[in-house]
Amino acid sequence: MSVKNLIAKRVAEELNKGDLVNLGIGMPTSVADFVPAEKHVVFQSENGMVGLDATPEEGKEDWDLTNAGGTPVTAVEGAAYFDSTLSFSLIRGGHVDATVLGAMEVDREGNLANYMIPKKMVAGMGGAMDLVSGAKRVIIMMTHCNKNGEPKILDACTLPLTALKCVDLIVTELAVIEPTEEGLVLREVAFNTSVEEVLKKTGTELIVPENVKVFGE
Amino acid sequence: MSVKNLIAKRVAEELNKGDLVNLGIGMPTSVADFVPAEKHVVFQSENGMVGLDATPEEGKEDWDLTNAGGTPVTAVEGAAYFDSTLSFSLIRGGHVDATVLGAMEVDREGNLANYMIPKKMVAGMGGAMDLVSGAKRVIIMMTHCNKNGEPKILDACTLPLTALKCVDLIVTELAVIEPTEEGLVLREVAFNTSVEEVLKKTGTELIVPENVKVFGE
Amino acid sequence: MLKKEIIAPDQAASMLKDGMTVLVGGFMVIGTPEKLVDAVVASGVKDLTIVCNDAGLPGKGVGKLIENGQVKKLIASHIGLNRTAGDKMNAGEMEIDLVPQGTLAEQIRAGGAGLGGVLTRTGVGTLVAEGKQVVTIDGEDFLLEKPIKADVALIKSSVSDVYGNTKFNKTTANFNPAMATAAELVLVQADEIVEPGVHDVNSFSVPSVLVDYLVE
Amino acid sequence: MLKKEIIAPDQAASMLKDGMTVLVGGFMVIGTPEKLVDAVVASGVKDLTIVCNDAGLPGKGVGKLIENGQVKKLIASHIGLNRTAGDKMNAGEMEIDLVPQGTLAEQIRAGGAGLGGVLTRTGVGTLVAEGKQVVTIDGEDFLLEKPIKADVALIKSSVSDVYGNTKFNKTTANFNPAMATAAELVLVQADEIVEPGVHDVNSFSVPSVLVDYLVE
Repeated sequence: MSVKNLIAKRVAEELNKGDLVNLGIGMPTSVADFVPAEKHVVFQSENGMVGLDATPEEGKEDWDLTNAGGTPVTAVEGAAYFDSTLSFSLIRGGHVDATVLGAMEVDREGNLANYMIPKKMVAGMGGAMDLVSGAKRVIIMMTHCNKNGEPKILDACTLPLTALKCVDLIVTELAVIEPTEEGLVLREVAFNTSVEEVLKKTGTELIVPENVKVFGE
Repeated sequence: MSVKNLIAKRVAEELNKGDLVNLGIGMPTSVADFVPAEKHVVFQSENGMVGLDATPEEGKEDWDLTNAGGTPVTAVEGAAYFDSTLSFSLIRGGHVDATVLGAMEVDREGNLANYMIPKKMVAGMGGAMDLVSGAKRVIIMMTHCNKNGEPKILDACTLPLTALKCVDLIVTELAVIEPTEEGLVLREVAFNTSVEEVLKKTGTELIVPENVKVFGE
Repeated sequence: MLKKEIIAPDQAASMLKDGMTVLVGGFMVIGTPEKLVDAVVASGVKDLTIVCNDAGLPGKGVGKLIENGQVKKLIASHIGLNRTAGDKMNAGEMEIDLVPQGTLAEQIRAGGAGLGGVLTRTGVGTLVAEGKQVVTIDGEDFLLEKPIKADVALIKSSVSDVYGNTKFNKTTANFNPAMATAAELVLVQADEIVEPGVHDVNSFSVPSVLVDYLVE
Repeated sequence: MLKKEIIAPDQAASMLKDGMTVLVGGFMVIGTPEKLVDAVVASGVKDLTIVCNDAGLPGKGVGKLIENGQVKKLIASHIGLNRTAGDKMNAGEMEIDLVPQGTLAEQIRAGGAGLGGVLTRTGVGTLVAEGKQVVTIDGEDFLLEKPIKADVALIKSSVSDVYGNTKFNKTTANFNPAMATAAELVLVQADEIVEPGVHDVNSFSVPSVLVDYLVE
């Protein structure tokens, strides 16, 4: 299983029956592939719909029916459409049960940096700041370290923040980590690693309870 | 012509082609009868429609189509329906060209009291406070004096205010008076009265320009 | 997507508990879910805080709850068409907060939209401003009106599909769509429940995800 | 009710003047009025402040205005799909205000609804909060974001009736309905113009009174 799928599968387990979920564009989109149909999870797209379904077959695209990346999608039976103000009322108002987003950095206070690297080409925050401020649960899925092998889970974020103390769960290819009042708690480690390796690759202290579970495989 | 119709007819002349207008429940409703069709004035009802038309024939009421008094109305071709938030976006956002409302008192600063008499049974302000704060023009239609013959146009309102400095024009059966920065200006007197009578029945100073016009008949 | 459970009015009413805050749709009882209101009357639940545009009419809408003594506090813009409301207020049997209608709509929307409050010119310099924070923006004063959130919303739908997507006919919408966003539990009394595809998908103004139960 | 005048895109574009603030509907060019944008490009009007969800795509949507050097300032939530926008910003040729998407939608709505501003948690403690008023409500901090109003709104409609009542198909609505409330002049490019009665009257989300011209 690829790193992406390992993470996506574990994130999918966090979603509950009937949840309304917003998946960020990019890696988070793959979470949908691992959610069993019987969970009836409903996916929102912040450009104005609930009930997002798979990518259409080639040649069957409806350009009036797109996701937040401007890409054609399909809709499940019962899907609904609305404008941006209602879409963000759902997001900001706590009607979205969970959002899954990538991250550049997360720190021990649950602060998140995922939208901007100073002096690099800036893309903008899109709906990310509203999502992490408003969704009931913010789940971060990301590789444990960056491309240079440096930890992305830190004492304090160095990049501009997306929001303060917003992260509810971090899922990487190595670990499941939960920000709490007491600090970051190591809940699970991947089947192919160890608590020691996770600690080594994490840039801040982790609280390690007695019963760290294993995920993956 | 009745006092009500005299006032309503004069108010109707204030409305311009294509204006969006909200008429208060009660006496202001009669203004619609004096607006020529070729002016294409559009009437709003704050419960959620534009394009209000006459009362339906008996037996032809549609109880899904009512005015702000909960009374069945009809709709012109092109009428539109919406919820209370959009209805008051139109009102508060300055999209309504004029509102016509009754009043208990108006004063020389253009302050308005039209919703509450302390210690009497209170009805509530309904949409009146939003209308007088948001509409582009606030036209007050009322009898010049109250039932006891006392002036309703005063130095300063004695009743709780609906809004500060909101009145753009006062039309009574005796006069048309415009609140300005300099004070209340007597623009017109009714055909059957005189400047002297208007001054006598007004509880504050009026500025009387040289060319006071005559209205009515 | 899960289809919504369709329940009876008394089952819906049993979800209300003493002391709850309840949003009730409708404007002078047009667009008010009368079956739900009747079931709440029958349930005898008490000490409710009711948020509704108005006090209903005698024997109609929230008027029935007021007359039955189930309302501790009413938040409304107008109570002039139901004399009982004013009588109970004057007798000290019911508290009434009178709120400008546009402010009330916007407070409910703010509650549902996760906003911190509403900044409006409406009410500045009047009794409505008493005890409220004034925020000065570019030299102009605005009242800060707090968001309204509730335990339950009682909504009247003209048509809902089996998933709970809901539409309103003509002037029956009024406070209903905003209220559907601002309560923990949203109960929708539908005139008609249809399969998807019967109505234009763009004509539904409350998406399924805001609705908890359909009531028939 | 007066029917709306139906005008050509170039006639519509001629109403824009140098230095104006212009709202442009659409989300990654879905729901963007391309004919109107093309006419604005052809008109050569300059120094525009453009408010749009994003910077469009290369050669599409507001991307065309940016590439043609007509935009002095862009207010948007995302510019990542049009490299020219970022290049022009870095070269100092165009000012860009990046705004959280939900805040942007709400600022435009507040402009159209006559509210004093938007109170949101979004952006608290981030760069977005710099230089902005913070309002504390019941112990919690909210950013005060100012309303956005504009001279012109360029709207894309799926169907409009001859009076200007306008509906949007599926995800083409996005910023269009809010923008139609927040400009002095509202120009609506309609895919289809129909007589009243063809579509369900409850399916129109922008009432005629907000629309100034239909564009075909």
